[in-house]
Amino acid sequence: MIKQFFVILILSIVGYFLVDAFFKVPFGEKRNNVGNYYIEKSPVDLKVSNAVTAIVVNYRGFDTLGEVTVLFLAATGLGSIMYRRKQKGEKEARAKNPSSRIIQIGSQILFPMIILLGGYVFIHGHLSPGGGFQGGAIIATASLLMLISYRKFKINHNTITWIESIAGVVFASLGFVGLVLGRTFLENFLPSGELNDLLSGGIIGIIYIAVGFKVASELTGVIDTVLLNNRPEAQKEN
Amino acid sequence: MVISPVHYIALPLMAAFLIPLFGKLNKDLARIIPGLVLLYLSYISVVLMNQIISSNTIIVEIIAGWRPPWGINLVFSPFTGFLASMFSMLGFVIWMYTYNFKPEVDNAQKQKFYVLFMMLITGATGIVLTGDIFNLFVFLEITAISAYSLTAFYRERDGAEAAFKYLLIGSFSSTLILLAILLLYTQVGTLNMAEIALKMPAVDPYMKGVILILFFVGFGIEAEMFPLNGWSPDVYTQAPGPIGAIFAGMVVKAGIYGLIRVVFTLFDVKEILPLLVIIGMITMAVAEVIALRQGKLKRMLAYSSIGQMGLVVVAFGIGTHESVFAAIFLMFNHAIIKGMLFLSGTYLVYNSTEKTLDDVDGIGKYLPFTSFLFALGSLAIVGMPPFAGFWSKLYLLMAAADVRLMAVIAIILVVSVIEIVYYFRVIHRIYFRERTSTIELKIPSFNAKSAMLILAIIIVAVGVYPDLISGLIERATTDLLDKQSYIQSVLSVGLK
Amino acid sequence: MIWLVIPVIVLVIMTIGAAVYAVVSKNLLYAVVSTGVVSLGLSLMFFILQAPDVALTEAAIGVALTTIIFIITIRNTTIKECCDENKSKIGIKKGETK
Amino acid sequence: MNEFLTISFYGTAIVLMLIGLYAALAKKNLLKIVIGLSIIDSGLHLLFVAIGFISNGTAPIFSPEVLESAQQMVDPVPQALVLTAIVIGFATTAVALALVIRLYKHHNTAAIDEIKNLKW
Repeated sequence: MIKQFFVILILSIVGYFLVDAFFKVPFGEKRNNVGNYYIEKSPVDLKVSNAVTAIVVNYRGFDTLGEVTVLFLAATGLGSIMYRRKQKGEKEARAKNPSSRIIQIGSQILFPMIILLGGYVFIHGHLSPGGGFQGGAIIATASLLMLISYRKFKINHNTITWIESIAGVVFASLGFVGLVLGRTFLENFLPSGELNDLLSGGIIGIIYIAVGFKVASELTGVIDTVLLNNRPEAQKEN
Repeated sequence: MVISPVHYIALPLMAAFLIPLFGKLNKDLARIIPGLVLLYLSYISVVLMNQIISSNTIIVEIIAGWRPPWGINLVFSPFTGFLASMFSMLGFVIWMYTYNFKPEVDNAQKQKFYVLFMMLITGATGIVLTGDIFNLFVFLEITAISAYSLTAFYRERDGAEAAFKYLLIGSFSSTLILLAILLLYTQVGTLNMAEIALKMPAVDPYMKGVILILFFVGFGIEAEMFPLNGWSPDVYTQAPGPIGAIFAGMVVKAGIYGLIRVVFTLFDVKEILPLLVIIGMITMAVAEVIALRQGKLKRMLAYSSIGQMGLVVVAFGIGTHESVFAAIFLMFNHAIIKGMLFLSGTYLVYNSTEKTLDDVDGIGKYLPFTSFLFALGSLAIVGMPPFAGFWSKLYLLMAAADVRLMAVIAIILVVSVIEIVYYFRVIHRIYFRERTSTIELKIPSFNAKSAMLILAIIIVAVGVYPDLISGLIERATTDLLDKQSYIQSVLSVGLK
Repeated sequence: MIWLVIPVIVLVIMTIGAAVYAVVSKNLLYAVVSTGVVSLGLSLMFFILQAPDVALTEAAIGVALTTIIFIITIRNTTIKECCDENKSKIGIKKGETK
Repeated sequence: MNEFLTISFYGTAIVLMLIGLYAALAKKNLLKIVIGLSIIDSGLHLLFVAIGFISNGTAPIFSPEVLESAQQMVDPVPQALVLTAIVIGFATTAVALALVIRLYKHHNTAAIDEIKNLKW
């Protein structure tokens, strides 16, 4: 009872202050802030049409490096939390029941298309909405689809580790090349090209592709870890 | 390649991405690489600290070629540089300690442990070095995610429970900080800390208050302030021993840094300082009294750690030059002393499952070296004269006496007596009781011994000759309190 | 702008309703799917708020991946919020050895 | 019109955060708590994007036709921050769920009342 009271008390205090503070912030009005600078400068300096991409990958690229690391750490941490020694004679865990044929064929057709979509999204990240994170997540969805529909579909952890590491190293090395060629870490050292051109934006495109591969492999790894490490015990319970 | 502060972040990240690959080549490489990285970072700490101290400047490093406030920047000033150097060097010592710790852990797990271990240190370093408030949040999350995973590292303990508790409260903390960042952005339109500080006087006082409270609670959770510190004793107890040392030495310090940076640099609200003193005193008093009642070694150390953090916050809250000096000195001392206590205490209760104080009865005869260092650390942390802890407490008491805060002095003295009681109780058990438990003892490996010895030597050296470090701390204090020069040097960087 | 009124109202009701249902529902699977619906509503709101990048991310990560991990977790733990009964509707038994 | 949008977006965001907070504080089931955290995150993300919105604004993407319309673009910074926040939120959720699974395996229950080896 006391706990309920406390919860309601906390909720009302937090709610009151949130409403009070945020409704003082005008909605839908133009404000004077750094965002204006980015909008004006990103098509001129970087030749990138998508201002959000310009911010995420270049102006605040360091955040993105950190963000990719967070995902990497989540994948690593998940592996460590769910770690189980393989017992002798233990078979590779599989889905309990095979999916219906419709789902199998459907996912067979969808799989390459989703991969293609994901690739398109992250390659065109600097031109249109989307980018490494979105594209990577879409690709991870594709492998998820295969995991669900095929018993025998197995994700090769070796490959995932390689893709993940190489993509991460490419991102960080581009930063170091910037440090050597330019003056600062992650500096855009390639020519910017033309606005709305696929090869515009200098290193932005390359970084987003690396991010795409990294995010895709990490998310796939996360799902695979959660899915695989639990099947045997789940079966035991039934 | 020129040595620059970005190495503190970028090199460990690169190494973390490479460890899974190198781990395939040779299983020992995964353990060696973090040590090499931390050794290199310790080296560049020396070089960079020398550079800024001798030339009397602040290094502001631009990232991605956009000068502040448009890009992210790293600030290596005497204060942040001092903390970053401390983290790297302490990190290297703890790495030495972990090298042969628990050899029975599987290789795949060891590899993950070292990735998370290195990123925990990098996250804490990033929090300290960054000059951008959202970037600080990202590093906070890097620290947090590694910390959650490391807390749950051992399957045989209740790590998952402690980690879940930590995660729950850590998410609240990051939500509050994110809300504060958002409100701040609507008010000042920038995320660069120097420009925020510059524009702060124009902000509506009500909004200022709301933002400050959000930051205060958010970072207060990370800094283990009362009453939001219920998670930390469990985390210290359940995490692997060396990780406890990292939590006490770095993660909490990074939380305190966030709190202090927000209060001292971002905001111009002096009214918050008495609140810091009050919260710090309550934290200290409550934690030390609870520590007195603990029957488990690591829990006792954890509560003692919370108490010491309260002391640090009190010292910052007094707000004079002398007290801030004492506060930074306390942070340094606490990092090395509590680090050593965790490292040696871990071996005292190595094979015990419950890790109660009964397990250390009479252990002085069997593990003479470790017990001696533990006793030395205990003496140092309660503030006995020939050790490092003495000076920081003395400076704090003198600073408090200067501003006539007699209540603060009284509470600090009472709390010190409590500390003496419970630490001496442990020493008494170690040396003057007969060993009753039958648990097999673990002799520390050579590198663990040398790691502890290094910290012990620093403790004694600083205790005998405090001028070793006080010059640096003096510069750090001046730097922290000089807000104008911080703003000036960050915002003028890159201008021709 | 006026054409926005109806979709916004629908989205607001859908999002908040799904969130409330996610909290009150006794069946965790329904709760998780409702959380997915919250993300979906949010993703559409992001489109209205002229944030296509965020909408894409929320759709891919919030709607698809988060929901999937939640469902996998439920599959490996339990489907009911509370543990009074021994049987659930979906037929996963658990905890009889308590 | 503007007031309507203000109330709907800010309101939804804050209500979502409060619902999530309620779930995280009052619910006894580990999964419900994680769901609560995830809903809090959602509300926060909506708040971010709503803050950056400009009435009659366009998405911050240039195409040859709208090159001149920079004045009418919504603020891209909160959007960029939200991208980061979403990914970080996902990472936290994934770790939380892994912990839930481990706790469940260990205690064979997902109710926090029964998981009390450490003092809550």
